[in-house]
Amino acid sequence: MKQTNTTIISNIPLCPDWFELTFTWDILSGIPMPGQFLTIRIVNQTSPLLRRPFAFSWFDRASSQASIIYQRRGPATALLAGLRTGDTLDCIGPLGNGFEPFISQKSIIAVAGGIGIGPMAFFARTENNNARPIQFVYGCRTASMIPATSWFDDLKTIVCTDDGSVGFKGTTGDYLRSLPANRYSLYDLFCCGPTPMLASCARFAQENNVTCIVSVEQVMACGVGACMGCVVKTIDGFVRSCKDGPVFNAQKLMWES
Amino acid sequence: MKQTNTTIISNIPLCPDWFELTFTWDILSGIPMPGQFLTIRIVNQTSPLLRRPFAFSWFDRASSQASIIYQRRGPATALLAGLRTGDTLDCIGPLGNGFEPFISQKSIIAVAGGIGIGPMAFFARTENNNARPIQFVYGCRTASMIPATSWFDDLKTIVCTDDGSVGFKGTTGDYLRSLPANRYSLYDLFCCGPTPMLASCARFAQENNVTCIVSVEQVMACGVGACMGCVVKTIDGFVRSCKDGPVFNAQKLMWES
Amino acid sequence: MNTPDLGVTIGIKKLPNPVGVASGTFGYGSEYESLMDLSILGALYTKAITLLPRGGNEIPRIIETPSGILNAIGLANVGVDVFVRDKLPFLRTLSSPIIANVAGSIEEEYIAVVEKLESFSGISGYEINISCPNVKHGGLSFGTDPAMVESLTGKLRAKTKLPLIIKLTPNVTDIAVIAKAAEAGGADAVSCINTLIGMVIDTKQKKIVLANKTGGLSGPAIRPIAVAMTYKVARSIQIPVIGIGGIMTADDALQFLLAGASAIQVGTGTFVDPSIPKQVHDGIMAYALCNKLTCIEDFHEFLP
Amino acid sequence: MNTPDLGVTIGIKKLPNPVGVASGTFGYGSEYESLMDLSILGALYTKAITLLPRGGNEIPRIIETPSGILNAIGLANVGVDVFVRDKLPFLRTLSSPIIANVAGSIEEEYIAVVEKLESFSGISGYEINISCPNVKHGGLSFGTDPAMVESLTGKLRAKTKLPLIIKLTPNVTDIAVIAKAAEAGGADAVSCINTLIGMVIDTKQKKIVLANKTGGLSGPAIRPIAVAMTYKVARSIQIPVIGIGGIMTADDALQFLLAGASAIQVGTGTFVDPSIPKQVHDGIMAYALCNKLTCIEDFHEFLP
Ligand SMILES: Cc1cc2nc3c(=O)[nH]c(=O)nc-3n(C[C@H](O)[C@H](O)[C@H](O)COP(=O)(O)OP(=O)(O)OC[C@H]3O[C@@H](n4cnc5c(N)ncnc54)[C@H](O)[C@@H]3O)c2cc1C
Ligand SMILES: Cc1cc2nc3c(=O)[nH]c(=O)nc-3n(C[C@H](O)[C@H](O)[C@H](O)COP(=O)(O)OP(=O)(O)OC[C@H]3O[C@@H](n4cnc5c(N)ncnc54)[C@H](O)[C@@H]3O)c2cc1C
Ligand SMILES: Cc1cc2nc3c(=O)[nH]c(=O)nc-3n(C[C@H](O)[C@H](O)[C@H](O)COP(=O)(O)O)c2cc1C
Ligand SMILES: Cc1cc2nc3c(=O)[nH]c(=O)nc-3n(C[C@H](O)[C@H](O)[C@H](O)COP(=O)(O)O)c2cc1C
Ligand code: FES
Ligand code: FES
Repeated sequence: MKQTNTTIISNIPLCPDWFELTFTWDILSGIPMPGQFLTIRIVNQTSPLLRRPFAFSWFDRASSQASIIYQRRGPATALLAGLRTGDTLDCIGPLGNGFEPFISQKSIIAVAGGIGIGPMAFFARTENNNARPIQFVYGCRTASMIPATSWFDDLKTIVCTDDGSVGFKGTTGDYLRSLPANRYSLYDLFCCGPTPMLASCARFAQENNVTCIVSVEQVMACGVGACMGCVVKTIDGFVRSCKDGPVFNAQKLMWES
Repeated sequence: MKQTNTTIISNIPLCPDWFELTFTWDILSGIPMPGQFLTIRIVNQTSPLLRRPFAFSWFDRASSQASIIYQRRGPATALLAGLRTGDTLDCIGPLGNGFEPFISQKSIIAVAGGIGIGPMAFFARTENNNARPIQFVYGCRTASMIPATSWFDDLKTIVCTDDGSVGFKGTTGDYLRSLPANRYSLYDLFCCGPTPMLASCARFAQENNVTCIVSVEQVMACGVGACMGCVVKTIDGFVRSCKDGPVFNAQKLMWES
Repeated sequence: MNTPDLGVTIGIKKLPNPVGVASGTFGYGSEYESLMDLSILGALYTKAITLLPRGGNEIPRIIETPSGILNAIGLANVGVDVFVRDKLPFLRTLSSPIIANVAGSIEEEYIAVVEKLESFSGISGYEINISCPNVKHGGLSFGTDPAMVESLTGKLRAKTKLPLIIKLTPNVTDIAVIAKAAEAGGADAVSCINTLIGMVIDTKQKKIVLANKTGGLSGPAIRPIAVAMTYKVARSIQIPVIGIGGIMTADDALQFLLAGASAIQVGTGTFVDPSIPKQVHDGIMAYALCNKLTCIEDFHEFLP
Repeated sequence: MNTPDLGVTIGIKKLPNPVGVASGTFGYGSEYESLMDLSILGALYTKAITLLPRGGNEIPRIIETPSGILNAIGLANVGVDVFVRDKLPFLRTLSSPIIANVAGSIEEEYIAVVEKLESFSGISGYEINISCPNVKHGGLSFGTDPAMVESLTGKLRAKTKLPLIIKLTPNVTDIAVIAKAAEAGGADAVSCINTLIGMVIDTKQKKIVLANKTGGLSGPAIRPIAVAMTYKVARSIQIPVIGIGGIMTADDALQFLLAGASAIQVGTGTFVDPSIPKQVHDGIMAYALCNKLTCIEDFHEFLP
């Protein structure tokens, strides 16, 4: 993990308000793993102030290029969307613990909700080359929120839309529950997305005794484990999502009721 | 005077860190006069916060386009320098009192120091078409600070450089003092530039009984006369430079010793 | 659904809506006339009015800070007599309530200003700026001492039936104590907050930027402080609270209203964009409609 | 010209340079090891240490504000015993002085923590966080009452010869009064300032963002307030002042030094860019060289 100025290779819109940012990544800073993130200081000003965390959505070792997929939400991401090829980016990373595909014979279901697609696609595309079968489940509100990328070509993908405009109609949680119950024991779940989605997957997993690994999102101040600002409640008390996470076994987390 | 969103026509570098910004100007907001200014809100963020004042450097009635010449100094002007053709600009203006060429038989010497060139060139180029003979005196540190424009072609111009790299070697005040003393009574002075330059011109004018009109610069909060933040000390007490100025008769001002 | 009535009752008067413009940031109204529709204002708070004209502090008086500004205008104003003669006639032509912001160096000065203004029509109430130093008490700011606040409020109360609003200074250990003193003295409302004391130093020139050395910090930088104080004060007294500090958007204003304020003032925000008071006004109305809030009290139901 | 010696004497110790990292923003040092050269630090102030481990406040704990952040971490820390066992060994390996930031709910807790730490090597001094509520005095913050501050300082003074630094809270009417109480109690220095109380409300969800309701405001937004307080405190006491609040650049730090601080701390700035402490350090050195300042006292000669 290092602080470095990287150079933007491209900053491409994927669907309304979503962008894929690709930049140089020096492997001396460490090799980004799926589920790990970096923090970016977007402007040399006092507002927006804090660095912003984004999960890696890809790392290409050959070209030494890394990517994130981000959504324009507020001041920092609006500024990010204005950056162009050749601009520099103050980055710290790779940070946190990624999705470690623990030893298991089971197939993987990788569930991504909304902008959680970045780290999950990174994970799925990486695992896709390995022995364990993997199924990618992507949930979003409607068809227009499916990013224009080619990854889906390589992945066994189920798209779930809230409005049924394409694929399975319902949430990713609904989709999981729609699978034959006698097959639940064949899967390990990996999830990244909005908290209600994670909670739903975690509930599903607990009820059906399925291993469920989730990546959580908390507001971060330091991003490196120094401030205790980003903690989540676990059965062992508060732990830092930036340093001890953001990937946790869902069983360890205390889900709000 | 109105608040309007104008559209940038061009934003062109003139010399290192100096730019000429041209934008649409609706004459329903008022017709900008030399010496008047506008205030610009450069970003929809909280830092930099205040609108920034800039003097008009030109207004072209035919095309309904106005210009300013600005120097990149801090956060707001750095952001301004990043704007491009087609971007919109939140402007309030025209504000303040311009250089009113009061009735007089004398010739005009228009003295500009540094970035004071914008309003002074606007004044000189406007007066150039009128009956009174006008001489433009531009002072700067060195030859590279002479903006790449064509105005000088039309104006009778003396350039003064501190280092003598071009034109008269010395300040504009030195230049004025180098004129034959018996001709002082033939001139009216109009000045815009850094405070030490204005003070030097005012001293010259007072010592030699020459009328001297100056445009002053104070940090402004409201820019419209409401806050009393931008006052200057005059023989009548504090007056607002944004509303009662920025153009004053040098005689009225209390110059720091 | 009908337009909600977001009028705010303060003492014997009702402000037509909760959005005012803060003292010292709006002159005497005329400066912003060509930039905005003054009739949308729920209240216009004048620049401080003192007994005699005051020139204010030396210059420089203004410096920008991160997300804020520091000002040391001082009590630069024309004095009550010229105010009545030159400024009040224009203010009378406006449909919005005019609240006179009153300042002084001793109790008697505040009282004299209010007494003078009482004999003229066109003023809907008084906002008492107690951030001023009390020269009879070693320059200690009136607003930092509950006894001084209660005494001053009581004496002014005796002079007027119009809304009497005490404007609290945030530069105190416990603002609720001061708010209670104002309530005990008979105030109809409190304004919360005035500026925080700050300083900026020019390290190149090695001197303090403002001629007055310290200035008052305003703008978005102080908003979280102002919201916290509004929340606390609203839970300490029964009279209405007017929230002030760094309001730039309707969302900012709504924070104050949810925190317990019955009205708000836009100050520095007007400098940055004169359309902010109207944007805030419209945004509050839209929020009320969308959340089916029919009066200002409804905004206070959500937070503990 | 020789490199100026900008060491800072505090009680019986000398900090090698004026640039420290603030309590609560630097963990126990190890987190920033791979991001910066820890040896350039003039001091490393630990996260608050209490007698027993504390989990800290519920979440959310952090929200960004205009040019600042609001935090309600609480006194989340491992407790003095685990600190000594797990954290101190790493801190001992650093060349920079380690200042233990000590917190408690009653006087006895502060005393117990200092007593425990006294028996271990590796601590160069104590910074006493008096912003904590005194549960024996109805939760009133220790730091708002001069009598409590003088009493606490005196009792801690009796326990240690090491530098004793009282960290002042800005949420008071007159910070100089509190600084004088710390001096009277025997403090070797004061830190100025801790965070200001603030609140942010989520108007969409209609609830207070931080679980703790209020949080502490830090970052550039508060810098003008911190500089003004540093200026005032430095003119009220004889012991050194350590300036803190919104330092992002060497220029910011220099404002504090010119105002009368003998050292500074970078807090929120380190979150934003971990290279800031070094940039500040190098910038102060360059300024000293360029202005021919040979010691910290030379910085104090310029302002009245
Ligand atoms: C580990 C982690 C990985 C993330 N990965 C991605 C990603 O791959 N793609 C993506 O689009 N977004 C990702 N995010 C969220 C991203 O950080 C926020 O969208 C971004 O910070 C918004 O900043 P803003 O100024 O645009 O919006 P703001 O208006 O400031 O905030 C919008 C929302 O973003 C979140 N946010 C704001 N500040 C922070 C902060 N300092 N730390 C964390 N969250 C914050 C809050 O939920 C807030 O409500 C991730 C967050 C975390 C914690
Ligand atoms: C009436 C008037 C006319 C002006 N005309 C021009 C012009 O034609 N061309 C030009 O380049 N500049 C002009 N200026 C100066 C211009 O406003 C500043 O350069 C600009 O505000 C700098 O902003 P910044 O954020 O880039 O720099 P900052 O780092 O914020 O400030 C740099 C310097 O700019 C000045 N300044 C900063 N804020 C303000 C403010 N709110 N009001 C006034 N001055 C401020 C101060 O002197 C400050 O030291 C004029 C100023 C005034 C008052
Ligand atoms: C330039 C300026 C002048 C001010 N003058 C006064 C004044 O005369 N009387 C007063 O009570 N408050 C005065 N204030 C304080 C404001 O009314 C308001 O309380 C403060 O600025 C906080 O609000 P804001 O952050 O929206 O500006 C002044 C503020 C500014 C910025
Ligand atoms: C996340 C966070 C945690 C903090 N924890 C402590 C603490 O435990 N003890 C303490 O005395 N100050 C604590 N502080 C206050 C800082 O040490 C510092 O006084 C304050 O943040 C102002 O400085 P800054 O603006 O540079 O951050 C904390 C500040 C932050 C932002
Ligand atoms: S963000 Fe600071 S500990 Fe995680
Ligand atoms: S800037 Fe407000 S009166 Fe001139």
